[in-house]
Amino acid sequence: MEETHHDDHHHEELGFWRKYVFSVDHKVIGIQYAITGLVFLFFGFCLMMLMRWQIAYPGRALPIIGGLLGDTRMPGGVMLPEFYNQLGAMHGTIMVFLGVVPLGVGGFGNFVVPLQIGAPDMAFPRLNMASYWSFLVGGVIMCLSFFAPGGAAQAGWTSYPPLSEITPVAGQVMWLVGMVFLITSSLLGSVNFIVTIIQLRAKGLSFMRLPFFVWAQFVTSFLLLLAFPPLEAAGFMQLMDRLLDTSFFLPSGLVVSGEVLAVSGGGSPILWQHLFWFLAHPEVYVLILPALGIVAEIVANNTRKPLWGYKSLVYSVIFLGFMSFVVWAHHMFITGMGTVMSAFFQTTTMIISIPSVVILTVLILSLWGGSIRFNTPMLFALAFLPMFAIGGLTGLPLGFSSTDIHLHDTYYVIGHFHYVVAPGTIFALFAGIYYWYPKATGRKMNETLGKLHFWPSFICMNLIFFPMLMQGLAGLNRRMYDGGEIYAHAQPVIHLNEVISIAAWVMALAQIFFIVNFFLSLKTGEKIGENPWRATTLEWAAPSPPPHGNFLTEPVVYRGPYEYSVPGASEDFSPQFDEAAAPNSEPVTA
Amino acid sequence: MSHEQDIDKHVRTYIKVFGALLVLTVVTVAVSYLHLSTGAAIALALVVATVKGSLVACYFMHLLDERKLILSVLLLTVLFFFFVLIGPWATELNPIVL
Amino acid sequence: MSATEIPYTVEARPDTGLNNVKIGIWLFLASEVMLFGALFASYIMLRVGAAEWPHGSHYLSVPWATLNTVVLISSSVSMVMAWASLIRKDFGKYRLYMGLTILAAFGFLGIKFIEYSSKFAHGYLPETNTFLAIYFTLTGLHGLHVIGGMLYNLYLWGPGAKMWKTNPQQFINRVEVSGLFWHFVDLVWIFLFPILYLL
Amino acid sequence: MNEFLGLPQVASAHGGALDSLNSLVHWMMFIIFIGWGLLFLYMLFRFSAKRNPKADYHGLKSRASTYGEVAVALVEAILLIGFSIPLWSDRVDDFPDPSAAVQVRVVAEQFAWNMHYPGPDGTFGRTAVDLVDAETNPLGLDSEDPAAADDITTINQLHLPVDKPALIYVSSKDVIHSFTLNRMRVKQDTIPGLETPVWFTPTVTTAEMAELEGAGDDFSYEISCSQLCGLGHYRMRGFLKIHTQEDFDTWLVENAPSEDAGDEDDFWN
Ligand code: HEA
Ligand code: HEA
Ligand code: CUA
Ligand SMILES: [Cu+2]
Repeated sequence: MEETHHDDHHHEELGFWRKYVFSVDHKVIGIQYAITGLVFLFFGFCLMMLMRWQIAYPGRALPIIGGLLGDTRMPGGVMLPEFYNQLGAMHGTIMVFLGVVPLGVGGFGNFVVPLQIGAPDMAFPRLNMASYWSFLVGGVIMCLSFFAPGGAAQAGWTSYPPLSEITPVAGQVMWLVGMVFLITSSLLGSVNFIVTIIQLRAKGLSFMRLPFFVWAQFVTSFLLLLAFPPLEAAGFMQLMDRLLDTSFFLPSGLVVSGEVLAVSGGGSPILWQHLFWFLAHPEVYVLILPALGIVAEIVANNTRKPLWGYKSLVYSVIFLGFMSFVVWAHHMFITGMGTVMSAFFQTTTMIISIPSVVILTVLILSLWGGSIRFNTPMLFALAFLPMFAIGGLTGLPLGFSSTDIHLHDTYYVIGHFHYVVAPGTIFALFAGIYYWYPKATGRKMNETLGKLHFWPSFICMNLIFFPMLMQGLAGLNRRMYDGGEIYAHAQPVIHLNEVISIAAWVMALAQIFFIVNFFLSLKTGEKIGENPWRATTLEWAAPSPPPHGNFLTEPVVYRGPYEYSVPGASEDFSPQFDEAAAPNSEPVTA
Repeated sequence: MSHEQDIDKHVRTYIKVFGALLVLTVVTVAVSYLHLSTGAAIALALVVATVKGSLVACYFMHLLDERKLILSVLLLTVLFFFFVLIGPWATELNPIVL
Repeated sequence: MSATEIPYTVEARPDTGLNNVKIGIWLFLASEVMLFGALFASYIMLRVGAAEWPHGSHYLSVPWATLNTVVLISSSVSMVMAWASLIRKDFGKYRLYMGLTILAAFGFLGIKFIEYSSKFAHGYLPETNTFLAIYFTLTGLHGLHVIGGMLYNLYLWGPGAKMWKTNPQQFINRVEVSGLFWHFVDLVWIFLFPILYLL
Repeated sequence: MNEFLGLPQVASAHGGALDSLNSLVHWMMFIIFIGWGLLFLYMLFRFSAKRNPKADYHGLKSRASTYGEVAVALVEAILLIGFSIPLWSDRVDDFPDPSAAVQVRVVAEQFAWNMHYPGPDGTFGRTAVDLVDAETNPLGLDSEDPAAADDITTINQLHLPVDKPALIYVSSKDVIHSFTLNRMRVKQDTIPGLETPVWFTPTVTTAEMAELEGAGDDFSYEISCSQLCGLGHYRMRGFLKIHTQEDFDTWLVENAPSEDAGDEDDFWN
């Protein structure tokens, strides 16, 4: 699969292109992934801000920007419903597949995992490069679909047929083709991660000494590896439906705008949903696990004490990964499920919430007895905890099929998962950026700007998503072009639309602090050495930024990942790689 | 992994497995001309295919003496394979009916 | 490319007993199992949901497919023999068996081509009904795998074989990995054959 | 006890039980969140580097949290086995006897709800897709079929009597919609190619609810579509009127298809 002739002689002469663009160095690829992911994230954010205008002020012309978007989208500045649907579908797709996953797995995973396990690189560096480029191609195809005839995909990020098969062809086909590229990218990446973690661990780094972040990536990679292929299969089938007129997902006897649809029929729309959610439920854990990993690292580092239950954390995350393959149909309760199957999926859904409870419990109780430093990464990591708690807890009434009757496809669902992904995952990713930025660049990000970024973001996130839960309880449906204003039952909560939208725009302003900080710190950030956070894991043994090949001497691991404040040690941290740092203690276990 | 000494033994096994696969192929085709009931035909064909598949996996792909690590990954995969195979079907079999 | 040597590319890591590529290919095959698993699941869903489901032989030719099964099984044997020949350090035999494997792959594709053409000639297209749709999808995807495996084998037979001189162990690893993929393709066919043609 | 959720006033027999479960779950969530949240805030205060300059390697000694985890699991199990599964079973297994219920077919299309009542004979007339005419016969009702003669069809207007089980067969002509009666706590995806039964017993007439809400005459129960179904998803709105039994009977008579009038007019009532 992967070759290893290494021409040591040419090493110094790598040109610009090989070094920064077509690089096979995991750190460069990681940074490429992260930056691309951030750009897509920002793009997805912009799409959403446009939607929020229409939701808050249905039918009102959007000044300036509206006029620029053209008559097929916003004639006279007023958004068309088809454009709204495109924005919705693409916001969801971009955020999930082009923003958070590439940032969390492609970015942090690539950059941090080999460093944390003391490896010189990923096991298959060229596959790694292929994975990035496949992702980029897929992402660009997706985004270009806005310029396709008829516009981008407009059947939601879930692309349910038959709707997705009767909307304009070009956008949906580009969505599907883009998806195939993204899936290929994920498969290449996940094979690479698993092999790397199994094979390239440094001497002494047993599985139970792995930093939790590595565990999270390990489980995540299995989810990607085994859950994505079914969506790939489904994607092929939908492509065939669209391009070769098959009827995998089209039943017989469809009548669209008064005309009988000319297809052979006999297919099943539900089949798509099964295959989609077979991926997409594990996918939501793909969104959250790297985030949990980041938070665990930062919490341990900034409480200056070991995580309180490392082992339960590890077992929970493995169990969570396994269970995530058997809950998918909780997204489909309302499609018409009998008691047996709904009981089955409700039960698995409740079971899967238990490891999440354990993980959160461990993370929270790890604070006990700590000496907490409130720096920017820690603020984001701490905020993650209650935000994920709200998101996770609101999953429970959705997980009971009987309460899901009222809540399904309302803004309650939107509120639920945004609490997990936005103030949850996105905060964790911000925390990770602030935390590992010094390793990647040799400079720290500015603390003041960091705090100016954190507080408004934290407040606005809650102003955005908490009202959505209230709207959902009132019964306001999601994917409403006019924000639901024609419905009487929406009236008691309709005024919240404006509150939410304004909070979303204010949050955009808060991101300016981040963007400025991100670029400014490259030049002006405080220069730091190897280990600015006085941390224990292996990445801090490498120079900042680490050279190609990572470590100056091959690291050896002497102890567990979070040996902070070991009694009898001279410092309050005893790095894994430092033999002399502490009396050789056993890793703490719970 | 395999050494020259035991490779001869392996090769003999390969030939035997080859024979068995050919015989089983003939069996499935022959059975399909018997016009069994659909259920029986499916069951029989799947059993034969599973036997053939296992022969390929165990002998040609050397799963019999593969490392535990790989076997456990495959076990996991097989489990999930059955989830995706059976889950949608089971749900289809349990619709809301009057 | 750089000073970075990735450990365990050729030799096995002592505690896992495996080299990187070996784990890599098995993980890849695991994902392939899920890919075909989803298609088999679709087959089941379409079949149980169908008002009537044609017997495979109504549209398809069982004799051709039986022949193809034999061809593919034989190629699996010659593939494993090619690998065994390398272990015996008999490069000539390797060339022979690998050559046979590639020929068999050509044969398989040729027969598939004949089958496809006759379907098209009768106007049996993917759009005709869901049986044909899933038939073309499954065999088409399988055919792509055959092509992929065949191309890699061609490489190992021709230009790639140079490595036998420079790094025999890595070359054996590659043949083994390619073999694993090839046997998997065979294995998939072993299931496709009864499911599509005989039931 | 349920008000704190801001759920809309319920108007069906089974809705109360669903709401109670909903609020039980939310109570549990609040308790967990407040409990952990207070502890969390306390720890942030108590163990800040300022107040606790030296961290304790061993951290929390108590394992009491395990009890908390077990308790959460138990409560979930009780809510699941004791409430959710039986409530679901009540929805999908215990259908009322069709003869004792008002039966209606609801056929969704982009972007309207077609209602089809069997009429006095209690049998739905045959429908076929090739008879569909977007303007005159959206349901594709076969006028040759004797059972179709007395069938009543309406668009976007569902009429039902109070306190009598309503048995509704939902289906779709084109894409997936979701038939949602907010105050009845009914939601069912309409899957093209399938006909799925749902049932409920309305307990509050439209007039009574208008009074309860102080909403006046323009109050109406609504039908909304919850599943994205295209451009007009947001305006796929229908109306549900719950009559007293007498009013409903009158409505049936008034809307019965007249012998002589052409089919055309009847579909546009
Ligand atoms: C990262 C993403 C993520 C995560 C982690 C989860 C986690 C969970 N989700 Fe969610 N979900 C989504 C993303 C996510 N979900 C998305 C994107 C959708 C919608 C897709 C669409 O339709 O478009 C969705 C939809 C969705 C549905 C379908 C709803 C519907 O369409 O009707 C359901 C139903 O069961 C569900 C359930 C759950 C459950 C039970 C969990 C559980 O795993 C949660 C377990 C966690 C806890 C129980 C919290 C524990 C809390 C504590 C211990 C307290 C600590 C307290 C303090 C710190 C104060 N989710
Ligand atoms: C990971 C997933 C994710 C994330 C993070 C978000 C983030 C946000 N989402 Fe989204 N959303 C979805 C996934 C996500 N969403 C999905 C799957 C849907 C369903 C789609 C469908 O119906 O099909 C949806 C739908 C959805 C809707 C419902 C639309 C409808 O039903 O009609 C709304 C409404 O307000 C919304 C709002 C928001 C808001 C305000 C944020 C905010 O939290 C955004 C916050 C973003 C940032 C803070 C980004 C900051 C980034 C930068 C500043 C980059 C800096 C750049 C450089 C340095 C280069 N989302
Ligand atoms: Cu119909 Cu949404
Ligand atoms: Cu889910």
